[in-house]
Amino acid sequence: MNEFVETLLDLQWHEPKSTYDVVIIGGGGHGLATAYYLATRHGITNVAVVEANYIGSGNSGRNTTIIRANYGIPESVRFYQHSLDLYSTLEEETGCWIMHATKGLLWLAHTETAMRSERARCLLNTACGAETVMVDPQAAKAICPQLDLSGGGRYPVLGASHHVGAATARHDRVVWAYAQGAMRMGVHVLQNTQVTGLLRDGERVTGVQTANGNISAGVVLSAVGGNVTTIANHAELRLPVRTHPLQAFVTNGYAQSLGPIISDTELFCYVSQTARGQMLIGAEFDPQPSYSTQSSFNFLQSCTSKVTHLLPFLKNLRILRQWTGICDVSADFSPIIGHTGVDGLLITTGWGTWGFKAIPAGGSLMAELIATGKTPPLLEPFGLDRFASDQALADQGSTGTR
Amino acid sequence: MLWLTCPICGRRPIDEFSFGGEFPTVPDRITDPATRDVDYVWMFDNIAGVTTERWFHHAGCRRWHTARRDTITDAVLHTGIEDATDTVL
Amino acid sequence: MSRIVVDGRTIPYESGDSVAMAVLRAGEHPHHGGALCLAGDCPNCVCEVDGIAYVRTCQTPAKPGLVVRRHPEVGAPEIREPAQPNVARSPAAAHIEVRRIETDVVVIGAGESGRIAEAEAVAAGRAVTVLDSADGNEVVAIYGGPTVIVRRPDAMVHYNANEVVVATGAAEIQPVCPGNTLIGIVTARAADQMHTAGVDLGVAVAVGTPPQTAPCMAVPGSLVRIVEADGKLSAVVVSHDGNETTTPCDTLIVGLGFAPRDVLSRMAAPHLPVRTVGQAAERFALPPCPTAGIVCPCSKIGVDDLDGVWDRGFRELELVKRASLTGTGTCQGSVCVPHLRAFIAERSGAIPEPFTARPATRQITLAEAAADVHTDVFRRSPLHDEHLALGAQLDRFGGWWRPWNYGDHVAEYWAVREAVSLGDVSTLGKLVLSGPDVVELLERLYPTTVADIKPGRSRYVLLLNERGHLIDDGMICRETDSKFVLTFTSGGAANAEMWVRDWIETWGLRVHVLDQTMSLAAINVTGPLAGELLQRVGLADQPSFLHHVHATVAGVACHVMRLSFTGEASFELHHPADRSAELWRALMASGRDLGVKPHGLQALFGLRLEKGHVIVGMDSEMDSTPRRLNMDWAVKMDKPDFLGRSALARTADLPDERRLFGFTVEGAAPTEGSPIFSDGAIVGHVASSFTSPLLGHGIMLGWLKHTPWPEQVQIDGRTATVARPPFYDPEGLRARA
Amino acid sequence: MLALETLHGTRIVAAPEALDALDAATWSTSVTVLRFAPDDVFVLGAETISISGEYAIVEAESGFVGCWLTDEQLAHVAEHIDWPLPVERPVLVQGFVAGVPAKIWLTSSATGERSLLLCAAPYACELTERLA
Repeated sequence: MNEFVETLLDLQWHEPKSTYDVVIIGGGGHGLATAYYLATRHGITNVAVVEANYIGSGNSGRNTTIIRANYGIPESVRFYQHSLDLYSTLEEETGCWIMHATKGLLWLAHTETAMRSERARCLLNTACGAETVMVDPQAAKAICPQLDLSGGGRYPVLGASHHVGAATARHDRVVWAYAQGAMRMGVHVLQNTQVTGLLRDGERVTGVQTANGNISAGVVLSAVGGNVTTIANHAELRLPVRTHPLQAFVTNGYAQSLGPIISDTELFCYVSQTARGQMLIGAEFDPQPSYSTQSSFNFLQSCTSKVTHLLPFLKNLRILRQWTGICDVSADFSPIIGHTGVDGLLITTGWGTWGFKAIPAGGSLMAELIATGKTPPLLEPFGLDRFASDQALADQGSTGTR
Repeated sequence: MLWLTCPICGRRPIDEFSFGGEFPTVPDRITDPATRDVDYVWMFDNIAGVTTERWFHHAGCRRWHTARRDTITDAVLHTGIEDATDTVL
Repeated sequence: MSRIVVDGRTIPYESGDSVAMAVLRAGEHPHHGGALCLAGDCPNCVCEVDGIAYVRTCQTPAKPGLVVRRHPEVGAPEIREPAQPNVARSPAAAHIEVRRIETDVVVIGAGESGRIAEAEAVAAGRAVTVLDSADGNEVVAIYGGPTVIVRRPDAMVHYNANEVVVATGAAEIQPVCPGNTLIGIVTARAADQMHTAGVDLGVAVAVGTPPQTAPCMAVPGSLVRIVEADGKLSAVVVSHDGNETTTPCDTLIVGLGFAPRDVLSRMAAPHLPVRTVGQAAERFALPPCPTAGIVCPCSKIGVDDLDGVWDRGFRELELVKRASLTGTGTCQGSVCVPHLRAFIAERSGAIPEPFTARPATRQITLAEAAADVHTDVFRRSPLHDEHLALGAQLDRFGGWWRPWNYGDHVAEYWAVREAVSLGDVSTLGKLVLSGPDVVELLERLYPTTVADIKPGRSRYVLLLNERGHLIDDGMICRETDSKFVLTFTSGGAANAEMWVRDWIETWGLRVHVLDQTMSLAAINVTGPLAGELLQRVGLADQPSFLHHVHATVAGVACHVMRLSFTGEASFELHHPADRSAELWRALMASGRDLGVKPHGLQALFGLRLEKGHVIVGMDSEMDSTPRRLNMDWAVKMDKPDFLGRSALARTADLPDERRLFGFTVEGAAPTEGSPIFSDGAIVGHVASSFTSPLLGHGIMLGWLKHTPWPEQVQIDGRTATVARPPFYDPEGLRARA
Repeated sequence: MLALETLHGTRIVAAPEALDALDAATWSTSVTVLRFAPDDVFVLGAETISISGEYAIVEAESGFVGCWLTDEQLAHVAEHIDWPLPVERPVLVQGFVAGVPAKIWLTSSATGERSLLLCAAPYACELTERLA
């Protein structure tokens, strides 16, 4: 018996109906969390979550599990801090063990430009409720003794911002916790059900076509990751989104030793150690769009080279598995949540490399929007219409390693 | 390894190139000029399938070329210095 | 006799022994138990070898003095920090050699099917490379290309092939029953290997298909359980015709069938020329559904665990895997996948496909992956050594090493304001454009008018994208009717070249481009005494403001541009990179009594802030329109067309709250990035700040993003006043002097 | 450690046809014509070059550094290149060498094969250190 085998959850599957009040396309974290909050906060339980594969089979099952709020603009910091707060009570609320662990995150700076960014990050984050403090190299070393402050002789550490509340949780378990919570309230989760089109009544979207038949809906929410353009095309909806591969790898399990999460903008890499002792290492998304989940050796070479400059103790660890997710990256690197301009169709997309950490906030706020018809203040900046009105959320800080 | 073929320099690992984006298109169904402009500057076709796109060989000749790539498999079907009207597959 | 060290004790080995065989020869188990395959499939022989954990010892030749440590029986192995070589400029793993080999066909596996594939390819006149683990070739993965990554004892080898043939054969099915983690269980092939190596198997009992050579007693029937005594197996219980029989033994040999060793085939992208042949391509029958025992030896997952997650609703192969962790360990499913599929097939009625195969099948260390990989290149200006000699603190900026300061940025500041100073601006982007369509190109590229720039004159320009957002700025210098020199920011230079070339091709214009960013160095001579200094070194006819000339300065051919970023009279001397140090020294020597000093970026950022000059990317944001930057003056909307024009026209009357402002505050300047508050709410942030030595207080550029824009704000707990830059010499008289 | 030194020459950007003619012309053995791109050439060792086309850009070029390699040195350099060197000679190859943008002029001469390794001057330090 392994202590990390799931022993608490019960997933209850239902036979599909032909009509629901809300149909959510995509059984990942965002889709299931939205269903969960619709059911638990707003009493809306006549809901189906339609998943093409198995729940969590997309990016929810492929990310590097980091939860943080240290973004570059107030709108993002507040949103992600809300998410971080919801995460910290999720185990209590759902009775599930998501393996949540607050670790803190060190964001390293090697140049004056990076120092300037990190100082700014600390001031803005703290002002918006996400405690982040600047630390000097010695303090960084005290937090993470394995750090090579010379950066392999090439990337000397000038300082770091320390985002105190950053955490990790096991990605699959987050998905299952929301799935179980929603299912218990009567939400139907339909696996292996590929959406092939949208039902239309004039301009209005009235449901989804699936390989297993049509399903009518009062409201349809697209919560897909990686294939949002395909869904949007069904409604002739144009999106400022490109789909990019995001690669990561994990080592074998080793004795617990790496305390905080380490991240680096210049070297495009981040590392944390899982509860099972594996080092989980990720990077920035690939520059070219692609729907391929094939991993590349170029990535492994580059990422291992960079990360071992900072953390030389990783050199002798063995790489267990490398994988790739595909993520929808918006034109301003911020998510797109809310109305689409197409009646009956809502959207949550553009989560890029930061969708996992947004699951509780994205789900709860989207549920509030669906239930009340009003866009919650935290979501207001993230509407699709911001592009036409030239009010992009230029948070270049929102990418994976920034 | 992902490889691309530069028409001037030959086959090289993808890290030697910069991605320059697909050729932007605006659907004919959009007729309002302002909406067309919004679409042109912000929206992406984001095709799951064969795209025509620009790559710059920054580590070599420092010239652009046009490639056709299947974004589902990452297979590069054609590279050439021809323009986007080239339809060789 | 040669020896290795296992858990601190030396044990002898014989020629040809793997580490695992040596341990078995010593009468021990390399792990803590579990059936051994000795073929690289199972995780039951992994140890730490010479500081590297998770090494399959059956694939590791014994070498004198090899240090082997068993993993702890409970918990994960400790991390052994590698010795730190002097890594100053070498890759992270300088000691590991990489070989890159181009070949036509790679055949993986030298068994029967591999040999056939090899012979076929040779007959077809193709060059073939055969990779077999017995020859020390551990195939790690097949990537796009196809590129086959191989780990050898002496190097990492990357094979680029036109075709890959996977002929890896089949793995033996491992037993799943109570007691299957005991010491003393081997597969039939492993038993033959041990027998051939002369390892004593003691009383050996075989269940299933017996080994070919190893002496043993074959017991008919199916495996029920394995009996323990003193921490190892003592007997095996077999069911035959409904009867259970117990047979005492020292070694249990299992011949339970095969599963295709097809991980590499499943890993390769479907469109790649990768073929699978022989047993690796065969669809073997699944083993019977397991009922008890450990299914996944890597993660120690039992059938009861599978039952548990199944009963909790995890009904897909991937969900069972993820909920139970089966198949997520070192062997990546080699042992458990057949049993897991059999488990699910029995409960669901359908045989699931194996889960996705991902790199790596044979594990490599991070150092092995990083071998001969270099990170980004840091560029050096031709004046690099001059800066070091002057005590510069260098910083990396825009991909270049640049002087941040020379020890005292305030003294450098005063040299610019009151005397003369040199700045190294070699890193600026520099393009030469020539052609019949060059004016047409520049009119479309820039929001300013270009046709009216006379030869010998220059103009400051913004570079906008199609969204009307600032992507760079710089100067246009007109040389002749059909030839221009363009400059760009240091950080924007590479993108600018791409941008210009792309649009020339897109528009089909006849313009030649030469990028001289790295061919020409540039020195900015700035300060009220700049003219005098240049007079001394031979620049008699000095260009007036926004003019440029070609002239010889201190014997060096220079393109001299008169402009100003610092606010003082400034002359940018662009000149051949190989003459730069000579020119720099001449200027430093001739200006000594004028008080000449070099200035770094830190002083420059302050100097330009006093003038309110924006630095792209520091003050501007991704979506900064000229209007938001108060730079509408640089945009001629009456031009017929230019990049960004339609977007600017479309958004001109939209409501907008974003605007870059100047701010002043008593005392030292607040930290850059500080939030700006009004009535307790965040209304913006400081983009850049400087404590002006001349003004004696803090000045800032910053964004306000909420209207009405206040006249006073709170920054850093202090009251700051919104001001209109420039903060210094608003008429610009000094720049033109 | 390779000693990279400034290469003094002439850089010409002109119509490809004009450069084809330049490329095809018979030069003395001391002249090296490096064709960076169809419209871009770097000529080493030529005193005067005439080029047709009124819009051609002709500039003295001293922004590259390089050194001639022995076959042994070339083999060492090639170990740090991800892509295969072609067999044809003479040929200019361009791309990452030890991760640094560089070019190699591979040639055959009566005295045996010699190759010119060159890169933009700002890269010189990194290239030599990485190849050391």
